[in-house]
Amino acid sequence: MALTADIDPRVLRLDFPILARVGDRPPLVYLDSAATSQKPTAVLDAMDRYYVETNANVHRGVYQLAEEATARFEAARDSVARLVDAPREGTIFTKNATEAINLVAWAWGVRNLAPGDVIMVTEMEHHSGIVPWQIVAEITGARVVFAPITSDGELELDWITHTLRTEPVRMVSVVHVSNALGTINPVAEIARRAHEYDALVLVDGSQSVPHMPVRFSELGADFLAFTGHKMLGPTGIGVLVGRPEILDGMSPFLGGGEMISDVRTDGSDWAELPWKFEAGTPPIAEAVGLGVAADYLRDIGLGAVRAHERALVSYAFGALAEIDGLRIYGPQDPDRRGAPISFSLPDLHPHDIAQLVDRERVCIRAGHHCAKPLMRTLGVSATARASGYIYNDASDIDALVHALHAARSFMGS
Amino acid sequence: MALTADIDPRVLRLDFPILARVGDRPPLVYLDSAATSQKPTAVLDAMDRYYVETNANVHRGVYQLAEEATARFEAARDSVARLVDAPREGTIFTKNATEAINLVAWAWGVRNLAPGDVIMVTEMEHHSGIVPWQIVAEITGARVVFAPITSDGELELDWITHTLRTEPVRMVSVVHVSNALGTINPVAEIARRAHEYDALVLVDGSQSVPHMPVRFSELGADFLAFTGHKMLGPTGIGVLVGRPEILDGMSPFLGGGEMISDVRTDGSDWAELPWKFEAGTPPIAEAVGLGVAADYLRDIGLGAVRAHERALVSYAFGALAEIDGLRIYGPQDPDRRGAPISFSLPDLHPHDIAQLVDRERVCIRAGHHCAKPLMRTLGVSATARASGYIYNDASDIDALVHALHAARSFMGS
Amino acid sequence: MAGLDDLYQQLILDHYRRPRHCGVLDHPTIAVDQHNPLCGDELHVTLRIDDDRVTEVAHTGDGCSISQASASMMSDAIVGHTTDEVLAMIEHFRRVMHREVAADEDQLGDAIALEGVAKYPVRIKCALLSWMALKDGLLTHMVNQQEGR
Amino acid sequence: MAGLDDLYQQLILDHYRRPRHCGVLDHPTIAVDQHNPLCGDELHVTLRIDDDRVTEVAHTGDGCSISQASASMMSDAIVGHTTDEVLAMIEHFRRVMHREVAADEDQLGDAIALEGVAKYPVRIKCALLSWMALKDGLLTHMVNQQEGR
Ligand SMILES: Cc1ncc(COP(=O)(O)O)c(C=O)c1O
Ligand SMILES: Cc1ncc(COP(=O)(O)O)c(C=O)c1O
Repeated sequence: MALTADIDPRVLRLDFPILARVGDRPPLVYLDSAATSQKPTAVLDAMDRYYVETNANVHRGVYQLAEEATARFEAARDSVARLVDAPREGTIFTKNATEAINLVAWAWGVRNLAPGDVIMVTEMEHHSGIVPWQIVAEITGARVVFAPITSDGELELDWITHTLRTEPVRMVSVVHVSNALGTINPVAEIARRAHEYDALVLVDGSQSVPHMPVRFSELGADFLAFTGHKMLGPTGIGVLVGRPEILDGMSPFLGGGEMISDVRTDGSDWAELPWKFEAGTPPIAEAVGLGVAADYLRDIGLGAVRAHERALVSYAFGALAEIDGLRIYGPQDPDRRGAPISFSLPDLHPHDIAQLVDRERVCIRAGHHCAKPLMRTLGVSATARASGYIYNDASDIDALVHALHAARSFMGS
Repeated sequence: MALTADIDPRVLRLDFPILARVGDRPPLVYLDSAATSQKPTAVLDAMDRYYVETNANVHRGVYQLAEEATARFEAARDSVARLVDAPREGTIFTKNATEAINLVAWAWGVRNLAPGDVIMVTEMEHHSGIVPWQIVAEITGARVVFAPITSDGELELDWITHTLRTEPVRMVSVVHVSNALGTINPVAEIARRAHEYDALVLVDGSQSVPHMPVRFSELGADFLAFTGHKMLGPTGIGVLVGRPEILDGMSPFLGGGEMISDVRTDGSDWAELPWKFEAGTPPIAEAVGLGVAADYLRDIGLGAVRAHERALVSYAFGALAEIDGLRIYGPQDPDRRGAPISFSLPDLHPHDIAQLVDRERVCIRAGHHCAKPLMRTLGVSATARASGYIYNDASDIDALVHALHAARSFMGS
Repeated sequence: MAGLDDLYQQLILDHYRRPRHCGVLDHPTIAVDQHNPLCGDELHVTLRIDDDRVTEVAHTGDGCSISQASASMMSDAIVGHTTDEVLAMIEHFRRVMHREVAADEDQLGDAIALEGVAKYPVRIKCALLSWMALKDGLLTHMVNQQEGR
Repeated sequence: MAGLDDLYQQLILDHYRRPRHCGVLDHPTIAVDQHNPLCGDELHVTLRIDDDRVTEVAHTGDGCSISQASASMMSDAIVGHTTDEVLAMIEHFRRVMHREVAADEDQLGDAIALEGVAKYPVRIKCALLSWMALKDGLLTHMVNQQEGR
């Protein structure tokens, strides 16, 4: 049963071999796409074709094969830039979202932060949006402050504005959609306020870019980080989008091949954007795969993806309400949240929940979701989390509910 | 015709689909493996199987699929550690060799180097072994010095010892086999000398690990960096091997998920080795592919690979001597060099050479090979470079010689 | 799935539902905290040692069935043993979890039922949590003793 | 391969073998160096400008057939033109290399033969090297002129 007019998961599922029903095993009910998404055949095929038809190192070879490899690699950059409406010279391939954030923390932070400067993150940040700043703060003497959240799991904008006004905030690093709470943060509004006080803004789009229309040109942020494997692409690749005028003024991060225009014994000059920030052989096949994933998402339409997931979350809220004592964290309004649904049961530890629903091949996550400060704020050590995507429909939620009942009766028996 | 008893490239070639003769196109004569190697079907299949059978994020999921993904990922680490006889807790996955070197430069260098400290690199270093140190030197006030080479393209060991004795050298970063000259450097001897003066030693094994037996346990170095795509593995993955006692004492580099044991608003604790240095979702499928590549190489035997390449280089030296005025750079003794053969012709620019031999589907590289300081020392702006691997035999060298003659007559016509 | 029923054996569920030695000792010889980096679970173990022998133990904290049951089983198993014996039991349990040896009931008591956890690498940390806390505590205690002399 | 013969046309080979305007001018109005980051080739261009018109040009340096031929063809094409005209020619050539427009022989002269290079992205830099050197030199010259006033 399709939840919206534009996306029919039963049809899309045919593109995902891992979700196919094989033999008499029950099909996989994959509800862990916030951790990593599954990959359509088109993405896997594009990578195989790359290796079998044109594998060569990029940017330097003059022979046909190398030209072809370079062309496919750079075309993938165009596809990714187009997806988030970013300038291609500001679209940098990294190894994951984590490296993208570290790139800014190290390349900009180590050279620009002074003792006393403030970096603002949020209590709902993923560790990848916290730890790089803590490391750089330790090196530079800057301070990291955490914007608090309300009991509903939303950011307190007044606190943010107050702190921007009263403290020397140089950088605001904020997650667009929380992987642990689902909260959609008003990042454009935060960017507007931060810019009034000359702070830079980095948006962690790891959970937004795969799931809703995100236009860098309209975000107003200076940087946007996201990761390939959560958006139908392969592992081993992520993206940092930056405003070219800011990237231009930054010194490079990783040094090595590709990112130079000249290397002398007494110093070196840098390549143009985006290559200045891409040291060494890039993830070539991975970029090709991610390019196809971006095109695949654009074909479906990110607006349609968002509508589908909103409907899926609504349905899940209804269905999960059936289960005695089940508590859902974060905003209760489906309009204010993305796909991840964190929940707990009073009588079952999240580990046991996740392990026991796996008996029915329902895959959900249990743990701190790389958001330990948030867990402390919520007063729990862990939650269970179900997160859907384009290939999930109401039947997957039904399977989860059924498996939760079964888990409870198993443990109660 | 097999050049040695143990390796028959005509048979191995069957494992490499890109090298297969398709239709009536002449087969690819791929002599650019120093830039990147081709991939056997086993590697591509393993990655596809990973995505289709067990794709899930690693290390945190309790469901079966995630357990299986984690098991395959960590088994790959064992395969890679076994290949170079390294401890698994000192075997860290990075995105490429360049990141591996930068990891040491940033994580160790930024925090440990003081103004006046000396970092020793060599004139034959790849840019990836130069630029990270230049960047870190600029940040810390340390100095980079370049060990000179003889006219035969070998390191001057006396200069190295003298400098170790007279300057505060904290780090020696040296390439094991030069990608531009082919020179095999006596890295164990250099490590021994450097350690006498308490300098750390990083060996860039990008061109040695794929081609000859390299045992970290016997090298005596503190760090060994290499890259997946040059050793039959995929792009998007590299390796840093480090002595665990040194890695243990180092602060982490990239911060984020996976590399922590606790994150608090007032600071964080790090995970155990090797995960402490692996921030964010690792290149999972890529590690699986690299593990298979490592097993494939071990099956053939790195001793056999080395013998085959030595024979190939000998054959090439003989065959290329036929060509009027052709000059080969680096050591002239095949025992003292690895697979890459850099050469020039008096009448043809390297670009034109590479482009024209591509008419016969012979793929060689032309340029500075990411070694501009070396090019300046050699007094050239670029060279042409042919580099063979396990799938190349004498017929490929013959094809190159034939194509070089044809190029010359084309341009002279 | 037979596998999972192996993980969640009756004996384990029984210790989970009715954990033995719950609580906190007053004036313990050893008090130690341990947390599971995977899920953030925290465990607090207190121990009384008289004449180099564990005479009382108590544990408290948040945790999944495996970590709770393991703490309960461990507490049962160690009471009455000398610190050296307990250290040997801990090492044996660790090796069982890493599938280096088969479990020995004489050493582990009910905790032998946890052998099946070894097939679930992520859960091994849960099972080991209380044992590693105990090891930490004992080693610190022994070092302090030595230095006290 | 027809493609490559397209790259290495007779006209290009002719300019490569017998480059026009080789050398270095004495007391030039403009002198500029440019290098190709891809292969490290270096090019030196000198220019005499009288009354805002290019009256003499010379180039020297190391380079592949494409960059050498391009420098020769460019030199031929620009002599006698005003600096504004030359800037327009450079921009036209750049756009031809990036396949944004078709080549116009009136603007490029023999350099129209380089149109085929656009199919070889790595070699585009070779073809553009002398033109970018010239552009650099001209723009610097124009800025200096303005500031001189
Ligand atoms: C000697 C040497 N070191 C380092 C590198 C860098 O490898 P990567 O580009 O995979 O980081 C290369 C290859 O380009 C190399 O040949
Ligand atoms: C919100 C958020 N930020 C960052 C990351 C890190 O992504 P990666 O592990 O691919 O670097 C994740 C996913 O783990 C995430 O959910």
